[in-house]
Amino acid sequence: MKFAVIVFPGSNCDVDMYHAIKDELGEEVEYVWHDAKSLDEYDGILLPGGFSYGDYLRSGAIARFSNVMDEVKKAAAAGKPVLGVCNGFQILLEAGLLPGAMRRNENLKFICKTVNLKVANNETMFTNAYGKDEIIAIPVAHGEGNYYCDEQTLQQLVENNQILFQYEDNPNGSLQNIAGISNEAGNVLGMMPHPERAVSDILGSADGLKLFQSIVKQWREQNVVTS
Amino acid sequence: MSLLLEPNVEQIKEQKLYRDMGLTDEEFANVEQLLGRTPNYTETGLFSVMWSEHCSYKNSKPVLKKFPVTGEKVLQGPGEGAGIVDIGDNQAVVFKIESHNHPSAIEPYQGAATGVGGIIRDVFSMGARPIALLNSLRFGELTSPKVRHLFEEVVAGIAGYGNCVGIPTVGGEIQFEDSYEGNPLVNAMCVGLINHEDIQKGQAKGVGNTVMYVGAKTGRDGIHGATFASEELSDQSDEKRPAVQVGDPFMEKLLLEACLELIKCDALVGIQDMGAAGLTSSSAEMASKAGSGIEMNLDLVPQRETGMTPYEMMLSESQERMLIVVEKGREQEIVDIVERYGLEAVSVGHVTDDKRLRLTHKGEVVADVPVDALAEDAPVYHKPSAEPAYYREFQAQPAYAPTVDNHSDMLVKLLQQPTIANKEWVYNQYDYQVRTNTVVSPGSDAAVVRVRDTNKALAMTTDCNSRYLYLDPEVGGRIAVAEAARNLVCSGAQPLAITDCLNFGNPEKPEIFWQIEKATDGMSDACRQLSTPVIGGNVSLYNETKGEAIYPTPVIGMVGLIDDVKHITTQYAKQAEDLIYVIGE
Amino acid sequence: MYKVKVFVTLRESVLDPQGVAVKNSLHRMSYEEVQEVRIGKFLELTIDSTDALDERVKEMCEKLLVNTVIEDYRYEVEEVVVQ
Amino acid sequence: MYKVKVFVTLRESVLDPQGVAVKNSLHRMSYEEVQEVRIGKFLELTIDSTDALDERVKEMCEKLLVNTVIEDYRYEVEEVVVQ
Ligand SMILES: Nc1ncnc2c1ncn2[C@@H]1O[C@H](COP(=O)(O)OP(=O)(O)O)[C@@H](O)[C@H]1O
Repeated sequence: MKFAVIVFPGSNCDVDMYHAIKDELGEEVEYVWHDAKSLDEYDGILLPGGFSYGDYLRSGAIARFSNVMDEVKKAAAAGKPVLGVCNGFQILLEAGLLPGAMRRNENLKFICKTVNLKVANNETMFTNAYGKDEIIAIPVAHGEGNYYCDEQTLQQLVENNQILFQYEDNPNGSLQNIAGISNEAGNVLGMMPHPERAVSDILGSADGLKLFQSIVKQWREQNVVTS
Repeated sequence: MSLLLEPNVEQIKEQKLYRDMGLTDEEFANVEQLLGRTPNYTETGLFSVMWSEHCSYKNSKPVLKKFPVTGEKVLQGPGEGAGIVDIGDNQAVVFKIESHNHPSAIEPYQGAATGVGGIIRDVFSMGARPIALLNSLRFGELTSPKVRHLFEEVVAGIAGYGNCVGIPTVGGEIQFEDSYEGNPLVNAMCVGLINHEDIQKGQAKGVGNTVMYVGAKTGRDGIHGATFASEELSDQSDEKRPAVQVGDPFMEKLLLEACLELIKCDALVGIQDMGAAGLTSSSAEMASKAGSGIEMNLDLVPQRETGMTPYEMMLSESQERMLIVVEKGREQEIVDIVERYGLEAVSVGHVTDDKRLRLTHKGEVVADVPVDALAEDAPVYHKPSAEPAYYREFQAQPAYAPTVDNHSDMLVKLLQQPTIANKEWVYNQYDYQVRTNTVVSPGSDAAVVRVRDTNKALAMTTDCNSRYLYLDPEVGGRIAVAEAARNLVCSGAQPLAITDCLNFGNPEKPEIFWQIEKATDGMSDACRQLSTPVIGGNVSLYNETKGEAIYPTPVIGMVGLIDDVKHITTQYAKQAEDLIYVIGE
Repeated sequence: MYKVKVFVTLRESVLDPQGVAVKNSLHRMSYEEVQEVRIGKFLELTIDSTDALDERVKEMCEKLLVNTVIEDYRYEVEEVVVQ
Repeated sequence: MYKVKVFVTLRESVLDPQGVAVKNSLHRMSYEEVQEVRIGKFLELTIDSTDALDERVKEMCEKLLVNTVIEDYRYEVEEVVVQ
């Protein structure tokens, strides 16, 4: 499976994402610049964390207008897995690929620490390697991760099982302890915690690796190679 | 402000206007002698910033000479943007610490943020990839609302800048003590990694080569910041407020990536950050080190504001700018690389052979001075030194041993001291994990960052117990170095070298100069004993408010090498029933 | 030449943690008369054209400057005489 | 009851990296008529007293709401009729 890590000006977890895929997951991965014209050759799209365009105005607001975002939308519509982590999640929200918006953390401070998440739905292409309600330790590092949406949207998220990860001990004040949500079709995931920072024991946790393994597993099943 | 309002040569001299810029009467006379004439306004400005303590170390040079600066593994000692130590496999570690005390006292968020920005540029201008940030902070007691404000804003500023650039802030230290009430200390350290062949020098070599300006546009920010950093804080400091610069970490991130790509391009001859005293220090120092001269046309300098004068442009401390020297005829290669990152690279001048810094503006020569006069000929002062009365009193006192009735209570009380208490509130605001190499996060003795694709790791720490230094600067100086070394050893590392930031009061007071002398004696001694040479550092004097000096605070930044990540140790208790030993005296 | 001033505020129904924090600070400083604080953005655009000014400003706001999921906005246009 | 609107802007010569980033983005979106963008804060205070209103608002601004080192401000007062 071949992944693209999208690099926006100001992305800074691009390297982490790249190494997680290449060194720990053992799949193919390339950096793709924000002005790329096509993502056709990639099977999975990763939007990394960081401060695209300095996170000026609102996190993700400017990056969403990058050329490559049209291609990201195409990939999402084609059912390819699209994962946005942290700033990547914020960009997906601003781009309308996921519903809702981010507010500043309730305590108005940047928060970096490892938190426990509950896998609220383990029947998706991003979570199939986890157990139902499994508790996993994944780091967060953000200043604007306080997820918000209106009542109606929230109801839809709940009814369609689009809430994939919830905080055990909410660090930022997000609605319903939401840490990560998918789109209705289930192939676009946005999450504030950083699974790519939890991919080996030396980093303190390897719980994030299963998320990437889930993606690969599903992809392999759908693309059975007959040789 | 326009050219018309600038005082002329006679006015500068007769009204002693140079004094407002920080030059003394003797220094001004000295400048006149070096030039063979009276300097004009712009030229006076150039000398005033280059001869400030911040740029020239005129008061501290004699004591800095004592430091051991060489060692088998030292590839670059003091003098360049940052020092470099070999770590094997053709790799080296680059690091430096710097103060941003005065700007942080005036505008804590931006002061701290731009302090971080400056030290990052020092490291990547050497050609190194910054891999970690640390800091060392000193404030008054947290019972004062003003101190709490400073503390919160400084921490937010460090976080705001470092997090955005994407360099993990992995460690530091904080002390709360009355003497820092009006004059907080904000020292920032950056550690980078480099391959030997990528090491850059800030030199303007090759007559005819092009001088280019890269990065943010120049505005009227921080004019006289270097002089300001070399003066005592007073109530009037408020009036100097416009001297505060605003940082743009997003620009820094782009500049960082662009520069690391530039160093791979063999058209690049020299590169230096425009730090304190901006264009002046970068151009004069690059030329002086190479034994060359530089001529610049200031009309070509990218400007953010209209009507800027040569004086303002040369003294501006706008952030996120670099000066580079490029092989003549290959400018376009540089422009192409830099534009990919959305930045500007503009040719502003060329290298000459006459060892002069010549500036033109609107078709006129506005300054023409020898570069060595600026960069080398600053006066060096051997300040008088005197043992303070307080020290004699302390020495005369009998040794004191506290009696503790209830050890549990005492332990709880100690742990409640802000200086000793858990610092999670601080470091949880720093992204200490970005780049996924942080193996030991803040909270242990030293931070450990692995070197990807090798088995090696680097341990790093900042330390200084200034109370000890106040009581006995020589012993305290020794203790500071030893503590840093112990922190590294406890993490599994072999200490390599140190960088230091000498934060002291007004050196013109003999008692303060005595503290500086004694502290550096102690540090030098410990560095020799431990084979950890000093590969760079920074001096911040005049840390006083209303005549009261801070405690002597020479902050030590130390880096050590761990050969194998398997040997990393942390300070935490691992499991019940494990035995506890005390090693040493 | 026009100066367009855009005022962006959080929607009524959205909690404004920054506003709450500032209000609490003001109370601690004994400005107890302050009932509520809401914090928004104030943007000043200098625009050099008259063509469909209103329409284009609205577009800029709704596409980029404002996130209509959580924010409301209004703007004022002022003509500036260039010397 | 009063509504006090406070407009906080960066001082003229202070760098506004946020404004620059937004301007560049608007240009990429082909709103090239935008010459400059400056981004500041817009605060709405609801105040429940008349005593020395002006004086106290000024104090609040200078002590807390505005960083006078790098920012300027102005404010407007509006009386609100409480139903
Ligand atoms: N300003 C700071 N920035 C980042 N980490 C800090 C800071 N201050 C303290 N820490 C971290 O908190 C831990 C405890 O610090 P400190 O109380 O200074 O302990 P020690 O006496 O062992 O140096 C260390 O791991 C240190 O790196």
